[in-house]
Amino acid sequence: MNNITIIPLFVIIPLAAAFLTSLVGKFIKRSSETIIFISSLALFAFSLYARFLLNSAAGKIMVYKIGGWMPPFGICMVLDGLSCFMLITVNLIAFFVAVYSLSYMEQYTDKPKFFTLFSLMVCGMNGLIITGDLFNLFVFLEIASIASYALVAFGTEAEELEASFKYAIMGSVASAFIFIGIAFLYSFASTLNMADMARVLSNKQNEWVIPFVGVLFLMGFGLKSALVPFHAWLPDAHPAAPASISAMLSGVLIKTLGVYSLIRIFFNIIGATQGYLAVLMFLGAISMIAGVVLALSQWDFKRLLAYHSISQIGYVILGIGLGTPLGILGGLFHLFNHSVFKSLLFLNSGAVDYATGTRDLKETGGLGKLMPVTAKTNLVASMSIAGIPPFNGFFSKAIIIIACLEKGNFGYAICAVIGSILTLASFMKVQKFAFLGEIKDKFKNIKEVPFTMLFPMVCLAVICIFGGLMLIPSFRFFLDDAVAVILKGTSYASVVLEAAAK
Amino acid sequence: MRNNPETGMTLIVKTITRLTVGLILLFGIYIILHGHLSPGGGFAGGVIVALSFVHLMLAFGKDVAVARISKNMASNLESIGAMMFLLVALLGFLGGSFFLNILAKGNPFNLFSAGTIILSNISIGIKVGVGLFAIFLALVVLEKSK
Amino acid sequence: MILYFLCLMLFCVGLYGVLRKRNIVKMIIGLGIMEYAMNLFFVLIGYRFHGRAPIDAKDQNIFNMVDPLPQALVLTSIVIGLAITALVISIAIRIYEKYGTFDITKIKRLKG
Amino acid sequence: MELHILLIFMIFAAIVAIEVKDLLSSVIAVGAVGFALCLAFLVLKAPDLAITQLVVEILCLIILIRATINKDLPLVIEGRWIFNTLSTLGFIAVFLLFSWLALKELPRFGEPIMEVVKKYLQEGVSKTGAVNIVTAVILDFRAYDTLGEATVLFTSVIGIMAILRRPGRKKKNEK
Repeated sequence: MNNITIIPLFVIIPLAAAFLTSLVGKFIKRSSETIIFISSLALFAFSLYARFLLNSAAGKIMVYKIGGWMPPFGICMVLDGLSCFMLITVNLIAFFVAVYSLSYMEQYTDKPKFFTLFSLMVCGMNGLIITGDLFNLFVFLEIASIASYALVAFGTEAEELEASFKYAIMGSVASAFIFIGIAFLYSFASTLNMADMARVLSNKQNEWVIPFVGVLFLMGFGLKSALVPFHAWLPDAHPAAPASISAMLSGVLIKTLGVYSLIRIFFNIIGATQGYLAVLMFLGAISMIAGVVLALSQWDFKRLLAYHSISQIGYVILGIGLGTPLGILGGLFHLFNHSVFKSLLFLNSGAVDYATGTRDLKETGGLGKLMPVTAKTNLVASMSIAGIPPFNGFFSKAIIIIACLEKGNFGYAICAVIGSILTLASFMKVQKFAFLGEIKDKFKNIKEVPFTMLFPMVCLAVICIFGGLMLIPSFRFFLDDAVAVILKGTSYASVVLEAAAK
Repeated sequence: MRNNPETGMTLIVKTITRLTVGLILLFGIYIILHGHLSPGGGFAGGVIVALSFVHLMLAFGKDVAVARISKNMASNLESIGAMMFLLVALLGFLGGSFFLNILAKGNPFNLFSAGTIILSNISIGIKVGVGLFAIFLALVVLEKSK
Repeated sequence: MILYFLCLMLFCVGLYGVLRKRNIVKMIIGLGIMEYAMNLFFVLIGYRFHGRAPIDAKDQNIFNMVDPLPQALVLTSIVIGLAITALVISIAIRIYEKYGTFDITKIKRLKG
Repeated sequence: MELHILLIFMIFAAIVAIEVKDLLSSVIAVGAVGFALCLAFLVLKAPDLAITQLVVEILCLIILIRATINKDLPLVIEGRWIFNTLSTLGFIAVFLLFSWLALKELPRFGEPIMEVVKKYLQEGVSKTGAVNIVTAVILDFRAYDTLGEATVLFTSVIGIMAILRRPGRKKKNEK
C-alpha cells in the first residue's frame, strides 16, 4: 500500500456505499443514513489528505495505472492540481448536503433509494474528475447524469416528472454529441488516453476535424453546464428537485460535468486557441446578463436561484475564457465560491420550504424572527453572491473584472459589473419578501428547522465569510496549482506520460 | 390474442413456452460462461436470462413469474451481483493494483482460462439478468395497480 | 466516407425527431435512433477491409482483424442507451398517468 | 455495398418511425431500424455487438410496446410552426455540411490507423488468456469502463424503482 492507492478510493467508497445502501437499507433501520454519513465524511477527509499528498509528490502529479496496464493501453487515473481542487469542492459540498438530507428527506418516502442515488451521483462526479481517459470520462458523466435525472423526479409529482423528462432528453442529446466527438477524435488519433491524445494531436495537421470536434464538445458540455443558448432545462430541473439535490445540481454537478470537462478538453487536450477563448468569453458574458435579467422577474424562490446559477456560471466561463493567469484564477475561485454560496442558498430555500410548505415569495414574509439562523445564513449568502466585501464572492468577482480590464476587454468588464448590480437587486427582493416585513397569520407557529439542517448551513456561511482568506499567499497553493495545470496547456501530455512511466 | 397479464395467453402459447423457456435460460447461461471464448459475454447472456423470465411472464401471467423471483429478491440479487463485480475488481489489490487480473490465466481455448474474466462475466450476468427483469416487473406491476 | 455521411444523416433524423416532435413517445424514439446512429458510427470507424472478427482461432494467425476497441466501447454505449431509454420510458409512463396524454403541448405546467 | 443498402433502409425506416401518425406503427418501424443495425454489425465483423444489439432490441421493443399499447393512439395534432421547423432543418444542414468537411480528413473507411490496438491484437491472448479479444478488452484492459457500465445499469434500475414508487411524499401533518 503506497500513497498512490488513495486515488481509486474516490470511486470505490461511494460505489460500495451505494451497493450496501440498496442492499441493507430496507432491512436495518437507519443503516442507510449511517453508511452515507460515514462514506461522505471519509471522502471529504480523503480529498483533503490527497491534497496533502500531492504537495509532496514529484511534479505535483500522481498517476494510477488501473490493472497495471501502461497508459495508452489501459485506463489511468490522474490526480493533479486541478482535479484535486475539484475533488475538494465536490466532496465538501457533498458532505454538507448529505448531513442536511438526513432530516430534510423525512418529507419523502424511501430514503434508502435516495441515498443510493445520491451516492452514485457523487461516484460519477469523482470518477469523472480523476479519470485520465476520454471514454471513461463519458461513462462517468453518464452515471452522474442518470442519477441526477432520477433524483430530479424523486418527488414523483407532475411538475417534477415533467422537469425530469425535459432534463433527461436534453441531457441525452448532449451525451450523443459528446459521443460523436469522441468517435471523431478516436478515428483521427487512434487513442483514447487524454495525455496520449494531446501528444498525437499536437503533431498532426488538420483543418476541419479539430474545430468541428470543438464545436461538438462545446454543444455537449455547454448543454450540461447550461450556458445560455443551451440553458432551457436548468430553470425547470433545479427547482423541481428536492432542495438538497438542487444544492448538489447547482453547486457542483453543472460545474463538474460542464465546466471541468470543458476546461480539461479545451485546454489540456485540444489546446485552446484565441478563437475558442473568444467564443467562451462571449457565451460567458451572454449567460451572465441573460441569467440575471430572467431572474429579476421570478417569484418562486428556487426558480430565481436557478436563473442565478446560469448567470454565475457565466462569470466562471468568462474568467476562464480570458486565458490569462489572473482570469483563470478568478474563474476557478469563483467556481469554488459559487459552489459554497449557491448550495447554501438552496439549502436555505429548502429550510423555508420545510418550515412553511411554500416557495412563493409573495406568500412568505417576516420569517427572520421565527427562523433566525436561516435568515442570517441567507443574508451572508446573498451578500456573497451579490459581491459585497468582505465576503468571498466579492474577491472572485473583483479578480475577474480586474483581469478583464488588464486584457483590455472593457465591454466584458462593464457586463460583469452590471450583472453584479442586478444580482444585488434581485437578492434584496429575496431578503425583503422572505425574511423581513410582516409575518403572515398562517405562518405564526412555524419553528426553526432541526439541528442537522442548521449545522451545514452555518458551516457553509462560515466558509463564505472566511473564503477570501484563500487568496493570502500561504493558502494560495490550493488555487495556484489548479491554475498552473490549465496554463500548462497541451504539455499536460508529457507530464502525465512521464509520471506514468515511473 | 388477448394479452392479459393476470392469466396469460392461450394454451398453445403456454405449451410452447413450457418447452422453450428452459432452453432459453440454458442458452443465456452458456453465453455468459463462454464469454471469453466466443461472441457474447456477461451482458448479452444476462439479457437473454432476463428475456426468458419476461417470456414466462408474458405467457403465464405475472403471478407465475413472480413466484419464481419477486421484485425485492430481484433488486437484492442485483445489488449482490454489483457487489461481486466490485469485489472482483478489489481482488486486484492482492496483487498490487485495482482491477489486476491476478488469477492464473490457464490454457487459451479452455473454459477455465482467462483468470478473473470468467468471474466478472458471471457477476455481470447475474446483475444484468435480474436488473432488467426488475425493470420490466416494475413497469408492468405499476400499470396494473391503477 | 459516404457511409460515414449516411450514418450522420441517420443521426440527424433522430435529432429532428427529438427537437421537433410534440409527442413524448416520438421523442423517445428519436433518442433511440440517435443512439443507433452513434453506435454504428463508432463501429464503422473500426472496420478494416478484409478483416476478421476479433476472435482467435487455433490455426490462424491473429493479424488483419477489425479494430476491437470500438466494439468494446460500443458495447458499453449500448448498455448506456438501454439504461437511458428505460429510465425515460418510466418517466413517460408516470407522466401519462398524471396527465392522460403523451402530447407535450397539453403538458404545460412549467413555463420555460 | 450491402452496407449502403442497409444504411439507406435504416434512414427510410427512421423517417417512417418519426413521421407516421400511429404510435404502435412507429414503434414497429424503430424495431426495423434496430434489427437492420444488428445486421450491419454482422457485416462489420462485430458478432458480440450483433448478439447484444439483438437481445437489447427485443427487450426495448417489449418495453416500448407495453408503454404505448392501449394509450392514446389517435392523431397527434402538432403545433407545427414553419419557422421552428425551418430553423431545425437549417441547423441540421449546417451540421451535415461541417461534418462532411471534417469527415474528409479522417482516415478513409476500411483503413483505420490502429495504433494502440496493435498491442491488444498481438498480446491479448497471451496476457489475458481470453480468446475473444473484445472480451479481453472490456474485462481486462479496460475493465474499469465495464465497472462504470454496470454502475450505469444499476443506477438506472434504482432510478426506475424510485420513479415508479408511490406515494412519493409523506403526507404533511398540518400544524
